[in-house]
Amino acid sequence: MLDTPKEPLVRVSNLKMHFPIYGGLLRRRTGEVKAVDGISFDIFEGETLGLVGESGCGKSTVGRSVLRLYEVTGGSVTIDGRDIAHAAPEELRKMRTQMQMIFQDPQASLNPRMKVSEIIGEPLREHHAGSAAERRERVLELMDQVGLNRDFANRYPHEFSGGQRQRIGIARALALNPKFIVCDEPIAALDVSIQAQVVNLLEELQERLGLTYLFISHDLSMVRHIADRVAVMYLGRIAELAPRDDIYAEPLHPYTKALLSAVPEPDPSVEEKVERIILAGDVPSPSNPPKGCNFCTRCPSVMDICKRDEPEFREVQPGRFVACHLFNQTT
Amino acid sequence: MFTFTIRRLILTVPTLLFISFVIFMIVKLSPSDPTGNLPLTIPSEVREQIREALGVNKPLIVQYGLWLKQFFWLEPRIYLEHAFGWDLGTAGETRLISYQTRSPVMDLIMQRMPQTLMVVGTAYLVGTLIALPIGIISAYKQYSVFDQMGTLVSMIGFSVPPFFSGVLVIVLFSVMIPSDSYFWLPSIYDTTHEVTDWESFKFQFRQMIMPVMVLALQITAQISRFTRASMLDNLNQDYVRTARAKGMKEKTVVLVHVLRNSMIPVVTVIALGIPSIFGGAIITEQVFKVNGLGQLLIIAIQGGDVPTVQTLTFIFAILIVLFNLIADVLYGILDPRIRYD
Amino acid sequence: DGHSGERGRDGAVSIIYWQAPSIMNPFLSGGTKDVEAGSMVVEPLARYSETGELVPWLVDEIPTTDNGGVSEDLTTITWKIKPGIVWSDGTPFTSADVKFTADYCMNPEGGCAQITKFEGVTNVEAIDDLTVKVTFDKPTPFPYGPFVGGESPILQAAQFADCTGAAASSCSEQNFNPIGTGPFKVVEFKPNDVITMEANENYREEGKPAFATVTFKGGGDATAAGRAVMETGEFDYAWNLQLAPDVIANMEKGGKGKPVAGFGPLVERLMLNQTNPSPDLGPEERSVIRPHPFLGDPAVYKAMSMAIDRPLLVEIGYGKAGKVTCNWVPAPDAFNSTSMTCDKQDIAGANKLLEDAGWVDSNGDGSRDKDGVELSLLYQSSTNAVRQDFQALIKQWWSEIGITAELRNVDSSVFFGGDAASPDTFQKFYADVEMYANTFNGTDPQSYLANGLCDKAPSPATQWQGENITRFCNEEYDALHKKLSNTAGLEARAEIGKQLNDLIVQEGAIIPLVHRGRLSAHANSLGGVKLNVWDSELWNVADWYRVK
Amino acid sequence: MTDTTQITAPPRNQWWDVWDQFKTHKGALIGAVFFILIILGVIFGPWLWGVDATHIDIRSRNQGPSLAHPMGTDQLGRDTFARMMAGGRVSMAVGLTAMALALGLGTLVGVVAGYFKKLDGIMMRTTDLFLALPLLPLLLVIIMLFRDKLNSAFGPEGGIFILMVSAIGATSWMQTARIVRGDVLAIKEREFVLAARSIGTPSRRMIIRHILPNVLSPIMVSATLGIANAIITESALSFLGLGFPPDFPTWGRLLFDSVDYLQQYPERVMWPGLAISLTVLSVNYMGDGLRDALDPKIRGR
Amino acid sequence: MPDGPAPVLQPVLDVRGLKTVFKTRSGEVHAVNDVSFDVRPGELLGVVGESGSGKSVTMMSLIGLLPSPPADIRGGEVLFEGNDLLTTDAETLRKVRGGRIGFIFQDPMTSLNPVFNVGFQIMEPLRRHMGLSKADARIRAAELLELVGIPDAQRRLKDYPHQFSGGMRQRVMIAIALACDPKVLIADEPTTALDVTIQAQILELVKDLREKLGMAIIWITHDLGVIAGIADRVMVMYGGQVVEQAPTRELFGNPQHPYTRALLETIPTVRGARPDKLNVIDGQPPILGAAPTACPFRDRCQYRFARCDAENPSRTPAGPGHDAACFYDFTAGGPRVA
Ligand SMILES: Nc1ncnc2c1ncn2[C@@H]1O[C@H](COP(=O)(O)OP(=O)(O)OP(=O)(O)O)[C@@H](O)[C@H]1O
Ligand SMILES: Nc1ncnc2c1ncn2[C@@H]1O[C@H](COP(=O)(O)OP(=O)(O)OP(=O)(O)O)[C@@H](O)[C@H]1O
Ligand SMILES: [Mg+2]
Ligand SMILES: [Mg+2]
Ligand code: NI
Repeated sequence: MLDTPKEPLVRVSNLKMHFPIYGGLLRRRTGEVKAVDGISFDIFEGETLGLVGESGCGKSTVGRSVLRLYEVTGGSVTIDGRDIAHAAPEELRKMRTQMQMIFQDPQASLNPRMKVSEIIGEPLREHHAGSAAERRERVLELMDQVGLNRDFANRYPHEFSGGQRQRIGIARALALNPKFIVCDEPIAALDVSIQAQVVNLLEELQERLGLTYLFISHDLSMVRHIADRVAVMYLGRIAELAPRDDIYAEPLHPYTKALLSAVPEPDPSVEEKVERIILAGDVPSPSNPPKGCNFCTRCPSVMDICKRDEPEFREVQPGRFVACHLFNQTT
Repeated sequence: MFTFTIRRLILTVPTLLFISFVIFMIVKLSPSDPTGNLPLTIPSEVREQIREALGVNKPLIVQYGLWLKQFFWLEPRIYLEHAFGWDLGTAGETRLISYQTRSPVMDLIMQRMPQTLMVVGTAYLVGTLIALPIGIISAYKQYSVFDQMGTLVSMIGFSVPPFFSGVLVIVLFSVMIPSDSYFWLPSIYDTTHEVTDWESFKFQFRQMIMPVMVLALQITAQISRFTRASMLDNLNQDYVRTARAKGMKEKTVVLVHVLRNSMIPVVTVIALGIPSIFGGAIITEQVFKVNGLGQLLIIAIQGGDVPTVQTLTFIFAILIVLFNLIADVLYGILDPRIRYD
Repeated sequence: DGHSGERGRDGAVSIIYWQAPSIMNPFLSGGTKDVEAGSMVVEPLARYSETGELVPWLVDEIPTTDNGGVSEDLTTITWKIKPGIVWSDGTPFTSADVKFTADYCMNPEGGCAQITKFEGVTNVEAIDDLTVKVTFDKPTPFPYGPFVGGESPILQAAQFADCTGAAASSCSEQNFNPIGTGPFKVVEFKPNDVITMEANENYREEGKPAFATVTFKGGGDATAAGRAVMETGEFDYAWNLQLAPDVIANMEKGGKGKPVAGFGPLVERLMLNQTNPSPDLGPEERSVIRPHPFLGDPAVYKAMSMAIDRPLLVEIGYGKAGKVTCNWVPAPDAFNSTSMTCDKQDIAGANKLLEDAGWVDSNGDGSRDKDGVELSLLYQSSTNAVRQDFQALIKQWWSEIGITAELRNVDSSVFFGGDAASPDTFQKFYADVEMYANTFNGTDPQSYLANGLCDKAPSPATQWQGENITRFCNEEYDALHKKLSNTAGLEARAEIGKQLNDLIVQEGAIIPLVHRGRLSAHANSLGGVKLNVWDSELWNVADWYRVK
Repeated sequence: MTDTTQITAPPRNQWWDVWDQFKTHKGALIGAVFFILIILGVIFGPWLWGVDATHIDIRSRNQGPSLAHPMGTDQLGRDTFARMMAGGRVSMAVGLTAMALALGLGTLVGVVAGYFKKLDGIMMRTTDLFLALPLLPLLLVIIMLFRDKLNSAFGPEGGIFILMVSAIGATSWMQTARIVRGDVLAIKEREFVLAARSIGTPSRRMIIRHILPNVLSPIMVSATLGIANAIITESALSFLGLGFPPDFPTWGRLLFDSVDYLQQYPERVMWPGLAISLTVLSVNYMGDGLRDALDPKIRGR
Repeated sequence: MPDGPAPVLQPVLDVRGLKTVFKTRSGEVHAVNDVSFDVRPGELLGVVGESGSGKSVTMMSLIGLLPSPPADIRGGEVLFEGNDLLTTDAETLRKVRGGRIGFIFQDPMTSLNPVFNVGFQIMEPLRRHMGLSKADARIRAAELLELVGIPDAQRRLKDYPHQFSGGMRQRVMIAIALACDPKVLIADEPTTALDVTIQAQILELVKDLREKLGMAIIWITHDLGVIAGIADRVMVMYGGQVVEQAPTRELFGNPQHPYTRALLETIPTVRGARPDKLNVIDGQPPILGAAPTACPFRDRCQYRFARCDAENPSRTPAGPGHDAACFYDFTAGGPRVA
């Protein structure tokens, strides 16, 4: 899929999302959770960008900000040439047909009191796409597309298994023929044996419909499977962004290295040989990030400069971006 | 925690001012009249004169302002003078005077406080003490016979109005039982009784039994239900399994691990219930002639005694706000997870 | 058996009033409960006995024209105080105290509730230490208003000196604990709750009172009070048990005490509006414009009265504490007219009366009509269980004679509250018929009978003040009343009084229903109780004793 | 990639599941049966029984239970059975309407406060304010205040009914508001709401379609408690002399009136006492059952 | 860990024919069906299986932690130190729990009591089972915290659970489980809720501790990667049954049950080759409504044949220390001949 056209469909630059914290005598704003603190990336049409990182590093926040489910603090997001971050409400509502989201928890993301057909049909109804009969037809079509038996249309979400529920979520996302879908950990809540079904379905749909994905996950092995390029986040920033094969073969950022090495290998013979980089300590709080480089508190190759200056996020090799002082010299 | 408390305290001031205004307007607008209960033999000109003398006819805002001043500025100073023997220059000023008794409202309230605290407070205590074990056992043995009975009794307790249960026990224990019997109980509470020795203590105990139990029945009903629910919530928590996995005795598991957690909401509910006991016991006070704050309020309402109604209601409001705050602070203290700052 | 002996020999007595006294100074309250509680401590110069006669109390004799106490022109009365009376604090009781009391109540800023007692008084003069002369502005054939009866006792000048005028209300110490000449003095007064009293060691009569202490409990309800005396025996005396007769009867079975009844002039009656209360009229006209569309027709009001079964009303509502009456003024006996009877219900007669007068149900809607006027009326009363029972019964009887009634009841504090802004007061009388009870103080009905005078009718011009609630207006009546106010001598006065009474009833302004008595109860062991409805019930508490 | 597994249950309304679950709760079922019987009794009873509750038959007063008067008669000879049914109509109507009012208000405030962050502060302060008002005293004052105005507008019965219902309703919505707000806050964070938002659903539809159906169970539970509460409050007000007028039967009034006759005619106290207790009990048990039935976690089990 | 020829030791814990049923409103749930296994001292037994396969229920049945009702243990025996834990009295069982057998639960966020400080919670079993004084228990608790790698242990004893991060809480749980030097440690998905980097820290810790303390460990997980890293022996569960059991290497190298095989094939890795398409296991896990009369995996099995529908396969040896419950013989490439 390297032959994708070089025109990015999604362009995120210096996106910031800070959640205020209130405190003190008068409930003044006393600080903020810098959930996303200045990140930039592009996603090209038809490609899948994987976004990985530890829990709480801000992945979901990125995904939601990109679709403007949050009012962003700063930066801009353009999708298909239109500015999402600053669009007026009605305009935004129209643009929503272009971009959709698949959620982490298939149970939680479906309204337990609505029938499957209602759930999938909701976006259609919301955007007045066709008559009731046409909508119904489209819903059934979508159900076929994601591999759900048409007979299930009148059931409620709780009558389904996790994998099936996730398919309902996918069908809903597809309903309006979007170009761009944010998948926020669509497989994290699923059992191993079902994860693969969903990932395969996503890939198949991408091929068929030419979709563009932002695929958020903490499961590095799944991301490796599905993504074309991978961005690694740490504490609200992108540590490293590179094409998939590069990053898995030769991670540059110390955090990426540690992360990859920590993934256990389901094969004892390989597992034995894996050299683990065990990070010490816990992730700092995003409301009070360390000075300088975010990662300096846990970094095995920390230098003095890391505790002072924030490293710049820049291209160190063609297509490979890293934010680390170790790569200051290399250009 | 400290700043939280301070902040909440500061926030209560405008709330209370607003409440006082609302109460004032409601009370003031009510059509009852301080001369309404006088005999018909008193002609209307005389009534008008009495009203004039009471200051009923002044403009509302003037009356409210005066009330504010008397309540917030004069009365506190008078109490300080009493307590410390200072002279704060209150001598010449008119205090908040009740229409009916022509005496300072605050003195009336102070006079009633002991009765109310004694009976209603004891009832609350007794009710809580009965409720907790019932709640705990019902939850631990959910759906057991004990639980079912507990549920039934507490629901009946909740649904039987005290004007009925009160009279019922009076008929049973004061009327049907001859008054020289050991089990006879007085039907009318003697508010002048003072406990000085064992005999007088026994009398006090006997005269408190019925009002206290009638009130406690209601309190027990509510608190035991709440305790049960809270215990049930906690009994299914993972940490209970952990405690069992550590090999702790059942007693420890329930009475240390579960109880402590369950008590957090219960304690706050108990704290929140305290202000309501002052006003909520009106009916029981009425039935047993425990002339406490509730009876004072009722008489004042019936007699169109605006200053008393206004002041009492406002004091209830202060109590509610205060105990709300206490409940919140208590929550913060009991539950280490809650940090208000 | 305890009639005599030393003071305080019988220990404690306990009294329960289900309405709690809120003040001990009758001048500031006027509520019966307060007056009666006060009467144990402060006393008037003369009282009414249980038979309604005047008896000297702090004086040696009742001043009359015969003994020269009342001047020939009926404008002054001179009281001679019994020598040697002292206040409970030991200081002598003098005419200065009496004069002070008059000044105290007549001070316009004091809001005195008993000011009517001093009506017409121009001057009170202390002639000497033991003589007081009261001067009226006009001849007053019945000059026993001031200083007579429980409502008008004497306050101690020394104690209340600083409490006159606007300061009256702020003297709570004095108002709660007045110094008096009565048999008891206050130890502790808890307003609206309980009064503890002890025997006055300076009381003028040797060996009285028999009781050393009194507990005067207030609060609760009549049922509980009655029960406490008659069933549980916790209290010795319970006041005013307004309870259903069968409840009282059942309590009496408790065997601990017995009810006693006494009859004053209190009458439960129907007031018939003489003006038109139609809501179609404006507020300035409603209940002002005469006449009423149909209540002026003798056939109608006579039939309404005939349809009522008064004995049944008595039985259901008051039992021992009620009697059938056809009179507005049924007591004292001398004033009780015997010219009318009404103790038989006569539905057939009533129907016939209406029929003959041309009232027929021409449109079949259940109510008789004539010339397009329907006999349908609004019947209001204050909210009270017995009154609502009466309303229901009377409504049913009236329906049997083709008069439909719509019932309405108004909370008593509003109904009797006199708020000029409320449409629901009994004075405004925005209804055709209303029911309540009224009475008068003392034994002379002159001012009570004035409630039928034309110029006493409430109207917008008088801010709806005035006691002629029915707006009855009859020249003959006004003239007769004028004559009364210039006539002295009981017999002559009684004759005129009866004429006035008959006139107002026969002209259809009032339908009397029940002559209501006061029912109180005392323990079997309490002796000396003489229920007095003309004065404070506790008037002779000094004579009470414990039956051994 | 087709799912071959068949879930054989036929498609059905979710209320059937609620009902299924509800059925298994014995207490709730008995409660519901009683409640429905009581409701049917007070609605159709007077109609079937045919004796007017206000009809005075003075000759047969103070009678014990008999065939003609299954519950005896009162001091005016009115049929207690008829009065119980008439009173039940009022009590039930007060209970249901006051509950509906409290529920409506509480839900509205709760949903608005929970959903619109901007309004949360002011809404919740208002709620706190109401919570801080001493209710019983105020209720008494309010009733004194408005009773006669409404009486004149709607007639004595209609006026006091409106007053009762609105006074009880207006002073008991706060708990519901708090609970609902809490739940709305939680539901707002649930992903399906985010999902709806990502589709572009506007707030109004969001509330109606997604939020409200999901806060149904706390609302239903508040509802059952509300009925009981209103019935009890009405009887307490009757006792304090501020409820319906004495000639207007309600259970609270009947109970209060008969307390004086406790010794002579104990059955007179029993009927209304039993009716109130039974209603409250059945409603409470129903509430228990409903809570279980509406909770998908329990229902799923 | 190398799983070379282990010295044949007596098992410390021997489970035979365990059967657990839940009675629910909608009928019975046969969560554990005839499960047998054992662990030897110093051995780490990995247990894998998809969600709902009965892993947790099995372990909790062992030491009587399932609330009854709804749980009902229908049969089997659990031999530990000469006692059958299923039939022994409550007091003995309590002594075993926490004292001789330690337990770590799945969710570190809720398994600690939020209102007691961590010190109290660690000291509780110490005082109860080892009879230590308060002061001694405190010293020991601090040691334990240090052992599980929490710095500044002495001070942190006073902290409450919410003041710890998820990883640290899990370490506290481990400290509690280890408090009384148990002979057997049962860890129920202790790292599932954690991040890979933290998971790596904890795995490292457990390896260390096992060497130091020499206890038997039962490690439940659904992550085959974790198993590969630490287990000596693996037991695979499916539908409330043990379907395969083998030394780790043997299992990964030579899986003998179609479920194990499918599982191994579905898992992508971060290292090595990247397949174009992931393999999937179609279908749904079985509904455990009744005692099984046929192979629970048959609906999803590509090797299914007639016998699978008629009979529930029992575990048959498939190599040294290796057994599998399947009628299909993968070495032979056809149905096993009885
Ligand atoms: N609405 C919010 N208000 C305040 N803080 C928030 C909010 N949403 C997220 N955060 C904080 O922002 C940070 C990033 O959260 P986010 O949900 O984006 O993480 P994540 O990488 O998706 O984690 P996970 O893998 O657990 O889903 C966290 O510290 C979280 O606590
Ligand atoms: N209290 C209970 N009542 C009824 N069924 C239960 C109960 N607890 C567990 N089960 C059922 O028992 C079966 C086994 O559950 P168990 O928790 O052991 O699975 P697990 O293998 O630990 O899964 P996971 O990986 O999700 O933890 C499941 O089907 C579950 O639904
Ligand atoms: Mg996330
Ligand atoms: Mg598990
Ligand atoms: Ni995972």
